[in-house]
Amino acid sequence: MNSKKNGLAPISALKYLFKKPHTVRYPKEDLEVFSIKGISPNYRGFHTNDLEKCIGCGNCARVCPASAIEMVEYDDVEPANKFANTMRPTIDYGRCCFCGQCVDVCPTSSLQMSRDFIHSFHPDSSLSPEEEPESVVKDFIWRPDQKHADNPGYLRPEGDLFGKVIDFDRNEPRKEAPSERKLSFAKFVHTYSKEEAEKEATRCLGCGACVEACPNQLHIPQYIAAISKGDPEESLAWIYKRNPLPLICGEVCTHQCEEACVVGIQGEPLAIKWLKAYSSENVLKYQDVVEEKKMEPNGKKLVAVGAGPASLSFGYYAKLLGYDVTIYEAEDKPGGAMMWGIPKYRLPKEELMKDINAILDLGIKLKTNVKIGKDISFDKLMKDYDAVFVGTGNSKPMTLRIVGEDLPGVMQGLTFMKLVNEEKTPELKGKRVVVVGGGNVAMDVARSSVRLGADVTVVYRRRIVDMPAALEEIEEAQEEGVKFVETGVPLQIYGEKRTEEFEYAIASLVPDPKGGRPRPVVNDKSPHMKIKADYVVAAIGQHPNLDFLPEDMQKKIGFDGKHVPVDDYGRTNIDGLFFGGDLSNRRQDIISAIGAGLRAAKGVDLYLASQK
Amino acid sequence: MSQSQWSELVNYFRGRSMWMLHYCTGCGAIELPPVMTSRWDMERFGIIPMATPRQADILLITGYLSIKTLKRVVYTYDQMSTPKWVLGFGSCTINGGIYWDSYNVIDRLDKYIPVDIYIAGCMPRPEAIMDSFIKLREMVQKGEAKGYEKYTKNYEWYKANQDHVFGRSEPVLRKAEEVTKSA
Amino acid sequence: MLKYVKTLNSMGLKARPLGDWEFEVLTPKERVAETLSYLKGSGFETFIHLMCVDWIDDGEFELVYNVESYGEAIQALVKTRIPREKPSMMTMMNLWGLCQVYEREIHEFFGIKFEGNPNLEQFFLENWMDLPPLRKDFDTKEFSEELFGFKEDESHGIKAPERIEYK
Amino acid sequence: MELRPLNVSSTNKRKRYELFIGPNHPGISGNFSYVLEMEGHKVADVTPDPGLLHRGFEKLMERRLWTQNLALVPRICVPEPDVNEVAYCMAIEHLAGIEVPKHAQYIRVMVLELARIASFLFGFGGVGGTTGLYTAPNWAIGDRDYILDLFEWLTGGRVYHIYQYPGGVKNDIPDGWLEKLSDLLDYLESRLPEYDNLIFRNPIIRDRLKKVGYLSAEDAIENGITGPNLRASGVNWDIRKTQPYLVYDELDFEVPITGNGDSYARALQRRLELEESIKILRQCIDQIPDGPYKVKIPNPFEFRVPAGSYYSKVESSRGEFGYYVVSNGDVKPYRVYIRGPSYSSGLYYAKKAMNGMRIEDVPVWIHMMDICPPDFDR
Repeated sequence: MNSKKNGLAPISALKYLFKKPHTVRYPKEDLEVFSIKGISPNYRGFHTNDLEKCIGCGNCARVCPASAIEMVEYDDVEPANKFANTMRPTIDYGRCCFCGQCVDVCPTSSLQMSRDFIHSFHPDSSLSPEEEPESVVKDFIWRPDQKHADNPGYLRPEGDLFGKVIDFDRNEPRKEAPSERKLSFAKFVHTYSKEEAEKEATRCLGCGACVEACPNQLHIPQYIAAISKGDPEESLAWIYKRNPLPLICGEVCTHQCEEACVVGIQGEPLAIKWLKAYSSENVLKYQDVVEEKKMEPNGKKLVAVGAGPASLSFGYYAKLLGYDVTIYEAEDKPGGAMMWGIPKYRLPKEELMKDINAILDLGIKLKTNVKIGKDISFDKLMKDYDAVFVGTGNSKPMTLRIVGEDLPGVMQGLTFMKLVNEEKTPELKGKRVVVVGGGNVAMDVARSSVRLGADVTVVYRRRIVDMPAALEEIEEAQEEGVKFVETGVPLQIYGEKRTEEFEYAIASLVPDPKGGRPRPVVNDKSPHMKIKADYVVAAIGQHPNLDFLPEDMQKKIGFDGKHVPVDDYGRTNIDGLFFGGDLSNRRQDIISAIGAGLRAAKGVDLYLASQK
Repeated sequence: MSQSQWSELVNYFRGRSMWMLHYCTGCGAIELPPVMTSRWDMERFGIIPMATPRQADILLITGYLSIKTLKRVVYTYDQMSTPKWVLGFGSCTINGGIYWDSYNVIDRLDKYIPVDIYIAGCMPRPEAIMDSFIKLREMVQKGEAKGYEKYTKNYEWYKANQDHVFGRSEPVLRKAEEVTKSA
Repeated sequence: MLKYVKTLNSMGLKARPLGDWEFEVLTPKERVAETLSYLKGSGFETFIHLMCVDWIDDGEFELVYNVESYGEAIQALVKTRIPREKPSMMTMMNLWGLCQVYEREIHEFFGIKFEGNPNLEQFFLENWMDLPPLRKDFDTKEFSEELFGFKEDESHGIKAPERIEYK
Repeated sequence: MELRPLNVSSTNKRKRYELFIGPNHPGISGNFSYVLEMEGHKVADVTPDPGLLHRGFEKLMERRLWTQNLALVPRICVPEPDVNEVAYCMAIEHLAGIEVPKHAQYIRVMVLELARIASFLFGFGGVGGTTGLYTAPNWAIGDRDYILDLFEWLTGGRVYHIYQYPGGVKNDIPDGWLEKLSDLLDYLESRLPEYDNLIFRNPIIRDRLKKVGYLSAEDAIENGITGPNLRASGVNWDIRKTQPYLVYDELDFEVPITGNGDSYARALQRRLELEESIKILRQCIDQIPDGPYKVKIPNPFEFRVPAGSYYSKVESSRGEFGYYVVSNGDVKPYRVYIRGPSYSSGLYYAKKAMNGMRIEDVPVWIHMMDICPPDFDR
């Protein structure tokens, strides 16, 4: 480039006078380079938050690199669903760096950014300088709402799951094909391998929405984080803090936590249950990793009636507190409903015993084949021990109360499952089995019968969506060839010597005015149907059996035939008598029973401390 | 012409020619060249950069202030002749911004010098900057921006805060006795 | 690159490739000068950086010298570990004058003394009296809250000024 | 090296005095200070005084999650923030073994090259600013704003884009963006002759810049000078060519070497490289393949980078920008070291280069070396 000495060169600058000026004469005019007037359509400006969609999970607050977001409790908002809370993000624009990471991580897409960005503040000059910093900071702290929502900027729409930093796709554990698994009682779900488990665990955001949903408030984020670190031992130690039956819960828990999982709002929730199964299966000896400090024995003796999950959990935590615990069990093996009610394809007996033995190894005395009320009177227990815990669960099945119920071939769900687990069922190959009910027991009965070669129909009073059984159980049963009859109300069982035909009516569903599940109503117009049935199994629920308790005691604790009222610590009206498990729980599942046992152990401790 | 009319007239012209000090204290300064030059052209408002503090009216604190810079900013502010105004740019001057936990960046500017206008943003866009200039002009013309009077009236308080940062004579955290040992 | 790795290994040092154009050499503290001058002699003429890692659990500082050969387009990271207690290291200023500023910076941020470096005064910080800030045991959040935090009672013993009323 | 005869004779026993260039000085390129010891109008000694922008990034990054740091890193070099994001992400990707899709790599190259052009234009402004030619900043910085518009459209941020993410970029190119980019490149190309006439053919600028701050190839290598400054001294070294990262090996471009080693060569070097960047961008527009713009990585709270250490580097408009990242397998980095390209020139070589320089040449030298204080202050 040579520089020509050209005296006229400066004059060429005159041509710029006639060009369109490129100055943007703000505020008279605005930028006009994008598809809309003003700044770019995806600009990261002030936040907007759909307060009705927000669930208050706090992920935005945790991901904020400037720690500008604080979750604040508000009373003018409604929780978005039954697991949500009323915390909402409040943003300090004296910290915010407008990076948009909070928007990327928001699991509900409620938090977004707008194109509004102008806000300036002039502190009141009459304020004394001490007060000024506070007043300035306060002016820049807002709760984002829909104020800027009509000017949307940087956002992650609900459909754009890829753009978010959350992984929405669940890694299901490998399962055998339905045609394979219905041939035997072998476990058909393959627990995660290390890679699978770590991959699934890294989907966890660690927000802890699941903790509140869990009936026993396990340390879920902590144990999942430990798995993603590649440390199943640490994970198990976290689980053991509130749950001494990790493998059992890993296989058969009702996983309320997964319903609350925030990843599940737009995608699939984490497989929290299978992750728990992973860490407990990958630790050979629990005692090696669970370094619970056991207190010195304090010489007090406790007794638990029934060796189900509630009593085992009670025994474990009471033992840790230094008590001497004895468990009485009427059957020859511990485990209660877990032993006799759950089929082997869901929970192999060796896995069950692994958990139970780990508890019993602590030095808890187990006396099997002892029926309270028959072999030992309950009064004697009350006298001999410092406190008594009853966790016998529901053992009295509910009956259909229809004609023909006493025919041979009609069975109760739990009785049937006990036969299955003892491998003493009658020959079912080619037989037609009708299962009445829609709970988990009904599914167990149906799927066990399938495995025994029967042709199974499930008759339920309401629709499939109303069934209390876990959704995946229903789906798997359908895959295995179980037929479902919706809104079928049993009417009569026909047969000469044994069951031959089963008659039911198709009911119409009437919505419940109280907002519960719809009620099936049978009237004259309802069509009646008949199907052939060799066996009818009624799995419509159970009631507790407290016959071993003296009558006056039953009355005193307020037992109404279904339920024993207790306080948070399992205490009843009688000093030293504690109840737990299905007897007193709102939810009838294992994890609630474990929780009841844990709380009762604490309650016993408080009670005995107050006795001194 | 009465006294108040006279000061009104003075304020009017003050608001029409505000010279800002050309001092890039932080990263917000990267938005100043576009504002000063042809695209946004703030000379339209009578604002031009000025190299010396003596002739400047506006001190722009463009973002975070490290301890070292704060010292120079305080010198500079003291050198500027009244009336003088301070604009705090972006999150960092309000509550520490993304450097809220940094060991070398102050959190709140108004502990050390009075600020007339704060602008939200990290960093503020040219539009936001000009918006606040217009706001400042209005305030000046109305005679409302009086941060400098506050500074002189409460000089001791501001000075004490400044000395708290500059005049450290012992370690801030306890553990520091090791330092003397190892160094 | 492999030939350098081989030669360095035969010198009794641990060398291995890290990427396509990057290899690391682990040397004891005493042999850093030897390694670096060998590398400089074989074409690694540009000094890219010197940095330090505080391995507090091992009780050691790790110094990383990064040198580059423009001729062969490879980069060598020479790593050495020195004890964390009373840390000191010899200066490499005689190889690259540039080391002077890097060593001064590390002295400031980690408290490592470089023997032979004439100027180890404070560089980036002013009037610093706490632990060197990049050490792992220095808590920057606590420091920030202590020094810059806003406390309700911030009067320094000065009588709170009266509210000033402006019209 | 004595480049201009000085009228001040050495026997003149003038007293030495100190002169502060910066932090509050129009001649300095940011918040940074040189304390010059002057003998008349000749510099006798230089003491750099950095740390005015020290924010303790390396400490702050140890306290934050791997991806949270993406909001911090662009703040390290303000005029060209994207190199930080890319270099940091590349280090993470190497350690974690993440393969970035081709589409995303092309986007990254485009972002880097656009940022380079923006930075060069900013530099042109510096040429004018230090020599009193105020038309240059008015033109160059005004043109740079059009690039910022494109960035704003692509990323949602004008200056801090926070657009890169380990495994790719945060969102795909919006519709119509490439056409707009193509238009912008046409515009910039049409402007280049005007810049030549204004700056590089301007006899005053040439006289002010030529023979100021001569730097030989040996000195440049010895003193760790990188980037355009190194090439202006005649060393053929560009990381994009010699150790290609991203998809630079699939693109056809040349690395101009001016080789005179003075300030004018350094300014011209940038002007020529700008042309190459336009060429690269045009190829990217044509060649960019379809595909996903990122691969999914675990969410920020559970994103763990396997233990190890890696030095990743990117050729920025100022030279080699390097990130030395150490991980111990946790959710936070164990240590991140940032090697800014201005470190060696601004803090060490300045001392040698300015010795004997006349005071009016000091700002010229600073701006032509493109010393950017935030990248060494960190």
